[in-house]
Amino acid sequence: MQRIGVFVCWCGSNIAATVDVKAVAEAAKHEPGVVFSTDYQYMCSENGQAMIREAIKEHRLTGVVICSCSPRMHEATFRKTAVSAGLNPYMVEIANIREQCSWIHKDMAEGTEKAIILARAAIAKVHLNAPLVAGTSPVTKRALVIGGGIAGIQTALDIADAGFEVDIVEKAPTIGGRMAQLDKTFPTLDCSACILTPKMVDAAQHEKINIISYAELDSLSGFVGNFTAKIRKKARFIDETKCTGCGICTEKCPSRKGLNDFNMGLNTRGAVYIPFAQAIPNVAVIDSAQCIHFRTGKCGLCEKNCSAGAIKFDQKDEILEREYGAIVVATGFKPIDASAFNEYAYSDSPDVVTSLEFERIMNAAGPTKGKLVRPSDGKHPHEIVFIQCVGSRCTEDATKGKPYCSKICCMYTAKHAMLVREKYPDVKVHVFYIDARTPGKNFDEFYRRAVEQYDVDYIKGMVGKVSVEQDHLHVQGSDLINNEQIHINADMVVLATAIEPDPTARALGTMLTASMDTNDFFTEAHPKLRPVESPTAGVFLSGVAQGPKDIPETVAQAGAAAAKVIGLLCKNELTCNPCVAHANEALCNGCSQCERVCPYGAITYEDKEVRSPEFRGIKRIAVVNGAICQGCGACTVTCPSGAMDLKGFSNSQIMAEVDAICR
Amino acid sequence: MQEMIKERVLTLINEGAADRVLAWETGEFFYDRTPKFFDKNNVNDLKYDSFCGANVTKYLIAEMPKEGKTIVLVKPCDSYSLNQLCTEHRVNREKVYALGVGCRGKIDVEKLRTMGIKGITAITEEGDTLTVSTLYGEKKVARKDALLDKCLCCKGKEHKGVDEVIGDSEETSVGDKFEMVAKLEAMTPDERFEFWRGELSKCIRCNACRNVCPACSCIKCVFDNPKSGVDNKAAADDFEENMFHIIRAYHVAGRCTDCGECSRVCPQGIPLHLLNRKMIKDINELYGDYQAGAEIGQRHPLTDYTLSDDEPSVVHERGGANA
Amino acid sequence: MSVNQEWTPNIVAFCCNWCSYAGADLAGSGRMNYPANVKIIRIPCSCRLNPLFVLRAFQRGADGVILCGCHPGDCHYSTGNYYARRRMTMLFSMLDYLGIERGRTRVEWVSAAEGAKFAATMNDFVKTITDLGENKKLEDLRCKK
Amino acid sequence: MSLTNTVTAEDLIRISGVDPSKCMQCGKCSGACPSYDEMEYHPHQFVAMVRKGQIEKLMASDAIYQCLSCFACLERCPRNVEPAKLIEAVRVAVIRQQGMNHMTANDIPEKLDEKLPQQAIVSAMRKYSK
Repeated sequence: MQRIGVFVCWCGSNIAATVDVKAVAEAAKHEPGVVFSTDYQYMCSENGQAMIREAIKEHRLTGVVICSCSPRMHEATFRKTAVSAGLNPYMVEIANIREQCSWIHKDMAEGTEKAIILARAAIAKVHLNAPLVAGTSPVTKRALVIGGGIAGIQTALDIADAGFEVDIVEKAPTIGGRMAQLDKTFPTLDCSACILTPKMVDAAQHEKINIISYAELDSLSGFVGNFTAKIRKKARFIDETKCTGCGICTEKCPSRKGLNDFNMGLNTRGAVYIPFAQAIPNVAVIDSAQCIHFRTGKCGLCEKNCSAGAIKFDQKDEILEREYGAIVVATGFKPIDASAFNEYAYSDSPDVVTSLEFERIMNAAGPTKGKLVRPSDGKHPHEIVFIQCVGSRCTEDATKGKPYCSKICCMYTAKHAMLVREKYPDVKVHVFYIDARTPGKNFDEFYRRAVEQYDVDYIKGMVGKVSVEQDHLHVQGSDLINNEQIHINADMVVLATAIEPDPTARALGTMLTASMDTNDFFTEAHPKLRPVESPTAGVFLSGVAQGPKDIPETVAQAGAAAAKVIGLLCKNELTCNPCVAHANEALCNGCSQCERVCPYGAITYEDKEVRSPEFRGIKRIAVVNGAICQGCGACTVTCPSGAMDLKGFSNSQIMAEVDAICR
Repeated sequence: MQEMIKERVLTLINEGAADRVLAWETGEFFYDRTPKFFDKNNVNDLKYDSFCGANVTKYLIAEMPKEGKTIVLVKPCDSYSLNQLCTEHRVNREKVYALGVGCRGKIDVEKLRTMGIKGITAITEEGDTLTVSTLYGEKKVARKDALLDKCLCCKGKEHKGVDEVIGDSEETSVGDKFEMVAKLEAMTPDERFEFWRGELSKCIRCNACRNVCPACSCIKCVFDNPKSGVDNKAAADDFEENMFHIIRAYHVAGRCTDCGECSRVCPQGIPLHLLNRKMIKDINELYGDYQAGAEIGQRHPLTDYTLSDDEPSVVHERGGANA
Repeated sequence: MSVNQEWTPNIVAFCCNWCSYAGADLAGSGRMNYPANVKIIRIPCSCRLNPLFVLRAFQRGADGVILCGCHPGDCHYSTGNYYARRRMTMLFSMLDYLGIERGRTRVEWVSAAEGAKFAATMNDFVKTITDLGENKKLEDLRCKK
Repeated sequence: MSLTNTVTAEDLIRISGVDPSKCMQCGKCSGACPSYDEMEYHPHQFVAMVRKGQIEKLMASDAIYQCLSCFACLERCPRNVEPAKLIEAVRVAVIRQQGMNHMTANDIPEKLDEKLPQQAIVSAMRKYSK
């Protein structure tokens, strides 16, 4: 039998005005197991807590019931009080007689009666409480960053600078990501490569950073602090340790028809290639689907010409198994496929390009060496139309496009317009926009410069149709300010296509059991207060994987995610939530139903020897990993035999509360 | 067919593919067929005929700790129960050789009795006709009129996931299996309450339904566990009669293959399958057609969800007039 | 409960810790009134509500049982309320099938910000149960005093 | 809606099934409109004016008959607002106020060409029965 103390708080007049606290304390005295009951003005005050501590010692209390405000308010306070008096913190129960009683009822008799019932329920529950001890689990002091774009690189650098090992897994042959494809960056117009490539080099040279390029996460097990990842390092058919990146193979390769992904398919590359000059690692890769040797068994020119002997046609995918304490998702984005918007003739004319394609055209290292020419005939364009919000801000029920604002398009379109006017003052530039969204430091000034200084023709309205005519594109759109429909004969049309999460994100989310929204962006643990953490413990978010953002925001978030990771990796061990599920071995059938509903993958099965009146021998039994379990209780209800129960909210505890209320 | 089965079983055992067989033997009366394990020494006593209505798959659970492999004879409908038991890891499929046996519906002697045929001494069948020998002479009965209720909503002639099939099967279902459920749904709540009070008050808590049910396979049932808060050995009042059957139906919801054994064995003739079938009908209507045990490894509807599931208030909204 | 006094319903409300319990607290902070015969039991998640608890409450004389949880999509444990939704649908359907009045059970999604919705829901539920009258079909007479 | 009462925005919303509040005034509908220059009010203005309750102006405007019912605006709208349906609703409202000089339902089946979108036929018919 427990020895229970009941403490009824007045909360000044907050409770005492509508609840007769003395009557509650008196009624509690008559409940079984209650050896002490009292009331006080402010239980949470230092004096009130001292009173609780003394009573615990004096009356050798084994359980404490506080009738006070919501447990969401002071449960932690009173648990600490109990601990300081030598009682297990989980032997404290709160009866919420303020928010859920005194504050909602006006009648004293009614309020008092309900408060007594709530106190009884808490007493009934505490009778069945058992001391709980939070377990601990060790922390592997290494982080995994998935994605080697600017988000991943920055996160890795910050974590590594704090002294922890970091692995970057990048699915492409080189790190750098989307930022490496950009020409200039807004709002400063400094060259993207000039600010990114030093960071790439820093990452490559950092002794704590290990770049695993051309690789993807194959599977993941474990939990916060203790993940085990299997990483598939795809065969690049090049010995990375030997390749010097001299590029001779890429020149000798006779198969020239592969589309150059880095240049958004605007030109071609060989079957063996280095994505771009500053690639890291600066190592070639062979596209086996394109390579003549892989298709016919002949050729092998690259092998013959490689003085380093780095070509390895027999290389196989390799699986690396590594352990991590934390995982950062930095999988980034891709532009949506513009061909769904056939009103803009993207599929019909090479002169209709997406902004990222335009970025490559304007880039000195791009397919045109930075010279602005029409893709169709290589001629200099005289009039360019930019269309914003292509596929952004559509409704959920629209047949195509995304419901969100892609956030970066207004600014990069202003940048493109400005760059064109700067380099080629003879080119007329029109921008169709719905709203020019420029919240950001120096962003609106930048946009205004495009309008005022560079005379870019901003038209508030949208293009309804682009039609391909003999030697130009006919653009028909509305000008809402002038209330007219306008027709422009343009040489090029640039579509500011929406961005969407990288297509690998969804599968990754499933693998990490990290939740995602309907657009496949990773969900943050709290949209305001925990924006860089996933609800899954130990998984953190960096960059556009979480939602559209520009480079400065991405870098800021990357740093924030790194700080969270460092905070985790600093710890030698993690304290677990003790209110977790556990299976009664004698009752468990091993039927696997609990495993199916567990959102965290906390349940596994073991064959164990069991000796109970009903069963003797070896049987399959559910085992809950207390470090992963978050205590939702989904398993307890799905369990047919009642073997699965939840500590702190056990079947018998909840039923005791029900009984006390329905008495 | 019985002889072919015996021969095949013997061959399998002699070849070392299995060690024993789970099938039926004759019980106290000539038409009783009781589950039994045979080895090669007594396999000759194995019976398989039109009286083998019982579903024997549940007996495999206790067999699992034993060494070796067990052959189990399964009718098409039994194969669903076997798969469900494997899904729930109660039976290890690798330790079982599932031998499908042909079935054209099983005979319910009780039905003959309710036709007024008394003093039955033997039953022979030829085609679609049964010849019932009684103390008072012979009677001819159409086979379809003497089938078990569960055969009237047969799950089809296909064995699901068995290793081998001997003999042909026929589908014997007549009409819509949800007809009676729909009829109850159409009643007013008070009429339904009266109907179920009338039925459930007959319950004597013999636990036959629980013991025969392949889904009720817990090592220790909640009703036997004093800590579960619902334990009781006998129904002391109306509520407990209700409670037992509600909880039982709920526990098997999504896992029940609708094998109909609960109603078959109920000594009081309570149509227990109507509770399970209601759950099945709801699942089909709300979460899409689902047949428990159709294959191994299925995720049953109550351990699954979609983002757009109906709200529980759908129960209140359906058939609004009877609210 | 005595028969002589004017009968008032007894209602058990199971609230998930993260949304609805906080919503109930908010109703209190906003001093929004709802009848005192609603008693709240805190559970970690709506998926912790075992149908046995609902039956137990009716057995012990509750006249109505309501479950409140996070809105679908907002579950703290990401999927709990989806399971709860199916389980309660099946349970309510079963009770309805046995002829128990449909109004005695309810599920309502109440977020931590919806104090007003919590109070309104409870007021409405109490009214429904008051109109239905005492729970006679599912009570255990032995438990009555 | 009775014949004598004034037409309200709610009436048009009910007839058309269009929710003008979904519109973000991007103007893509008007950018796509082939009759733009003929129309006094343009597709995006129909949506905006219905939202503001300026129904009488729309009903008095010839724009409702200059609309070709080509549905380009409806097709291109990124937010599924479907301005064409709203314009059609204004036409319907006008016709209903004019009395019953339109075709009856029984006249329709034999004139129906399966290849034409049904809504285009109906709206064209209303238009020419001015």
